[in-house]
Amino acid sequence: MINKIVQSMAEAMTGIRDGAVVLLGGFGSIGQPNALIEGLIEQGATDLTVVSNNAGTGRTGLARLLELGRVRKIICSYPRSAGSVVFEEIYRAGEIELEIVPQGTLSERMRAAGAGIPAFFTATAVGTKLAAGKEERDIAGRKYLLEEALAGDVALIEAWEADRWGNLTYRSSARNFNPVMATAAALTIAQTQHIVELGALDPEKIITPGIYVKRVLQVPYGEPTVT
Amino acid sequence: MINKIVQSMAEAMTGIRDGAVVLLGGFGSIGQPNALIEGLIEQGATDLTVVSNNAGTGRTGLARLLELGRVRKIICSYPRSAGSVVFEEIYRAGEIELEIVPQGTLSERMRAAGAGIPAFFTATAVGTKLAAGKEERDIAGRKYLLEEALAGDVALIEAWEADRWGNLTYRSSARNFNPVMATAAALTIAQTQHIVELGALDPEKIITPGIYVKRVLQVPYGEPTVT
Amino acid sequence: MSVLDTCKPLTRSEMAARVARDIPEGWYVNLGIGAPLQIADFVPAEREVIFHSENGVLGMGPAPAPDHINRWLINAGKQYVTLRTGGSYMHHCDSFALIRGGHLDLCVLGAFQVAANGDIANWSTSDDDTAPAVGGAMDLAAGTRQLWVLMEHLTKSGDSRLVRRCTYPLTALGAVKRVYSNLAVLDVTGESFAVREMAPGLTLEALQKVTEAPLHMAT
Amino acid sequence: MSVLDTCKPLTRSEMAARVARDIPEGWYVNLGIGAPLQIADFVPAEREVIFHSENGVLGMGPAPAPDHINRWLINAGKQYVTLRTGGSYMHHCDSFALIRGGHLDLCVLGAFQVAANGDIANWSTSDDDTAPAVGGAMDLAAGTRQLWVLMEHLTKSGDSRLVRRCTYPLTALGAVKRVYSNLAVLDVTGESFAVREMAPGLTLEALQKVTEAPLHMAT
Repeated sequence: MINKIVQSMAEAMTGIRDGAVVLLGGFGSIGQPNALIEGLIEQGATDLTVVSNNAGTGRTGLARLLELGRVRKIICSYPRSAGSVVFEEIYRAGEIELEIVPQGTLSERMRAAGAGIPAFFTATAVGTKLAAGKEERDIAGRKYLLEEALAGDVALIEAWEADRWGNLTYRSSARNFNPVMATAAALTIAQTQHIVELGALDPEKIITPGIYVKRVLQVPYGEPTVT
Repeated sequence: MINKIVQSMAEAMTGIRDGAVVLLGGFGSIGQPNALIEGLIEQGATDLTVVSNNAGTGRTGLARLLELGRVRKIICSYPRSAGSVVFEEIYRAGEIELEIVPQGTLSERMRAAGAGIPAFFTATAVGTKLAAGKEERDIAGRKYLLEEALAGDVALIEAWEADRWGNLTYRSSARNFNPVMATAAALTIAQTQHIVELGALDPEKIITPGIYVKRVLQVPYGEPTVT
Repeated sequence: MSVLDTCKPLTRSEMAARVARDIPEGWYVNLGIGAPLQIADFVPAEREVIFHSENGVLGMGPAPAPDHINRWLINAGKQYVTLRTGGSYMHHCDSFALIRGGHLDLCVLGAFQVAANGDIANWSTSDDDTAPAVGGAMDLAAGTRQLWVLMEHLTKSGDSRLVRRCTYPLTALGAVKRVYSNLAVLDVTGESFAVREMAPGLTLEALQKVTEAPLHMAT
Repeated sequence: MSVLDTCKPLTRSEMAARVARDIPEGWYVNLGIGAPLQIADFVPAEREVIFHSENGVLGMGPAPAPDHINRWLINAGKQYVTLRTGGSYMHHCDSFALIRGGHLDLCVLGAFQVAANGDIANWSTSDDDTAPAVGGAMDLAAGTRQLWVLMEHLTKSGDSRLVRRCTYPLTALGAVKRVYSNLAVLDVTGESFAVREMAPGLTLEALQKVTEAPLHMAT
C-alpha cells in the first residue's frame, strides 16, 4: 500500500543534504510551509540555495534560517518587504548571494524544470539590467531572452488537504507557488492542514497529483496570520 | 453585464475567416466540439489550417470538413486511426499538407502560444526525422530541439459546464486538449453541455477561467459515442 | 511661484477615479500594488470589470468586512481581499502565463519615470540599489496588452517623472501607452507625450515647464 | 527447423504477466497502446501501481463493467477505462509535462525494432510512409525515467527485431533500458544485449541464431 504520510518532522526532513537547492512555497505568509521551515532549521542542513518569492520577515522561519547563516544564496523576486530585516542585514554585510528573478520568470523557470524543458524564451526583462549575461534573440520581430529551467533538490510546500497517495488541494490564494514547486523538485515534502481518506478528494479538483509528492506531514495549525 | 453566452450557432461562428488557423479540441471522439465543427462546415470558412490530435473519422465532423476541401493544412500527432478514410484519401491524392508533431510537443507548443513563450527546447524527437530543419542544442550534456509556439486564430472546444463569464469545467478525460487550446487562440468558442448561474462553479474547480473564452454555446447532446 | 499654485492638481482619489472612468465593462485588469489598487474602488459594481491579482486570483473583489476575512485570500500587495461571484483561483505559473500571454486587457502600474518612447522605470532607484526587488513588474509591463501608468507628475523634489529618457533602471522598453498624473492624462506617441487632458487651470505651456519630456496637444 | 520449434515461446499473456512481475508497488507507469496495455491486468490490485494515460488520466483502472461505463473516460488507446480510488484528471499539457519532466518511473512501449544501443523504432515502417502517425510515442520514449519494450522477438517474416542498428525511422535515441520478448528478457548495455532470461528450452546459442544484435549472458 502506498502511504506517503509520515508521522514525524524528523522523518519528513530525512535526506536533505548540505548544499541542497530548496524551493519554499508561499506568497507573503499565505501558503508558506512554516512548520517544515522550522523542521529544516532543526534538521541542520546548511550551505543551502533557497528559492522563494520573498526573503522572510521578522526573525522566524526563513528569516531565522538566514540569520543562522545556513543559506549561501537566495533566488527570489521580491526580497525587500516590510520586516525583511534579517535579509537586509546579511545582504548588506555581503554574507549572502542574491539572484533577482522576475516573478513570472521565476515560476516559469520552475515549471520548465518540472516539465522537462531546459530553457525557454520570454520577453520579460528584455532591455533591463536583469537581462545581463542572457542570450537575446529576435523572434518574429520581437526581442526575447533565453531563460533556463530552475530545479530543486527539495521543495517544501503547504497544502490544504492531502491523502495517502500525496494528492493535494490548496485553499484560495494559498495555492500560489506550491503546485509548480511540487513539480520542480526531486523531493517534494508537503505539510497539510487536513488528511483525508483516499478517494475523498474530487478527482476533478486535485491540483497536485501525488506523483509530484514524496512525503506528507499533517500540521493543523489553524488560520495563518499575515506578517 | 458580461455575458458570453450566445444564442445561435451563426452568432458563435461570426468572424471566422478564410485562411484561419483553427484549433479543434478533443482526443478521439471525447471532448470533441462536434456541434461547433458542424457549425464551421455550415459557416463556410475555407483554406483553413486545422490543429487537432487526430484527423477525423468516418464522413462527419472534421472528416467532412476535409472532404469538402476546406482544409489546406492539418497539424496533428496521429492522423491515422481506424476510420480516418477521408484523410487518407486526400492525403494520398496530395490535396492536403500534413505536419506531424509529437503529441506532447503539440500541446506544449500551444501552451507556449498562450503563455507568451515564442519558443522552447525539448528532448522529444531529437535524432528522429521529425527533427528535420529544427535547431538542435546541447544543454547540460543532453541534446534538445527548439520548438516554436503554435497559436490559433480560433479554438473550438467542448466543456461540461459553463457560466456567463465563460468559466469552464470539463468531465473526466474530456478535458484533454481543450484547456490548452482555449489559452492559445485569439477567439475561443466553447460548446457546453450545461450552463450554470454565475457563482455555481466552485472557484477551486474552474479549469478554464473565462478570460480565455469569448463565446459559449449550449449544446446538450447527452452522451458521446466512441467512433 | 510654481505651476502647481496656479492650478488644481488631482488628489490621489481623483486620479484613481479618473483612471477608473476609462476602464470599460468586460475588461480583465491587473492593478499594481500601491496607488493603482485604489482604482478598483471607483469602478461601480454594476460595471463588470474583472480584476486579476498575480498571486492567482481572477475576479478579485474589495477588502472584506473585518468579521468576514478569509485568511487564505490576499492580493499581490498582501492585503486581505474577497473573491467576486464568478471568480476563480489559479497557481502562480498559470497566473503569469495569463499575464505573459497577453490575455489581460490592461495593467495599471505606478512608476518612478516614464519616457516619451514608453520606457518605464518603476522597480529600482539606482544601479547599485541594495537588495533590489522587482516582483512581477517586469512580467506585467512586458506581457499586458495595454500598460497605463498612474503616478505623480513630479518627484518630491520637483523633478519631472515624464522624461526624455529614463535614468533609473528600466522595467520594460516601450511598454507604456498612457500616463495618468495628478496634472494630466498623456498618451505615449514615441517622440513626445500627447496631452489629452489637464488639471483645471493648467495650460500646455505651464505643464511643459514642469515636464522634461516634450509635449503636444492630442488631436 | 526453426529455433522456435525447440523451445516454448511465451504467449502474449505470459509476456504481459512477465513484465507485470517486475513492476514494484508505488511506481507510476505508462503503458503504450496495443500489447503493453494488457500488463495492467497482471498487476494484482493489492499491489498499488499507478497507471497513467497520456490523455490526462492518472490512476487508470481496468475496463468498466458494460453497465457502468463513463463515456467521458477513455485511455490513450480510446478504450473505455475506469478511474481508481485516488486517481485524478489533468489536461493534455499537464499530462505531457509529467511525461517530459521524467516523473514516470516506467513506460512500456511496443516496437518494430530495438537496437543494441537502445535506439527504438516504433512509429513508422518506412521513410516514405503515407500519413505517418507518431502520437505520444516520442514524448514517452524521450521523457520517461525508464523505458521498457514489449514485443515479439521476430517479425512475421522471421527477421530479428533486436538489431545492430534500427533501419526503420527512429522514435528516440538510446532510450530503451530493457526488452521483454516472447523468447527472452534482455537489458540494453550499449554494445550487445545482456540476456537475463530465456524461454524454456532455449539456449544462448539458439537465441543468438535468430537475433541480429549481438548477445551475451547477463552476469
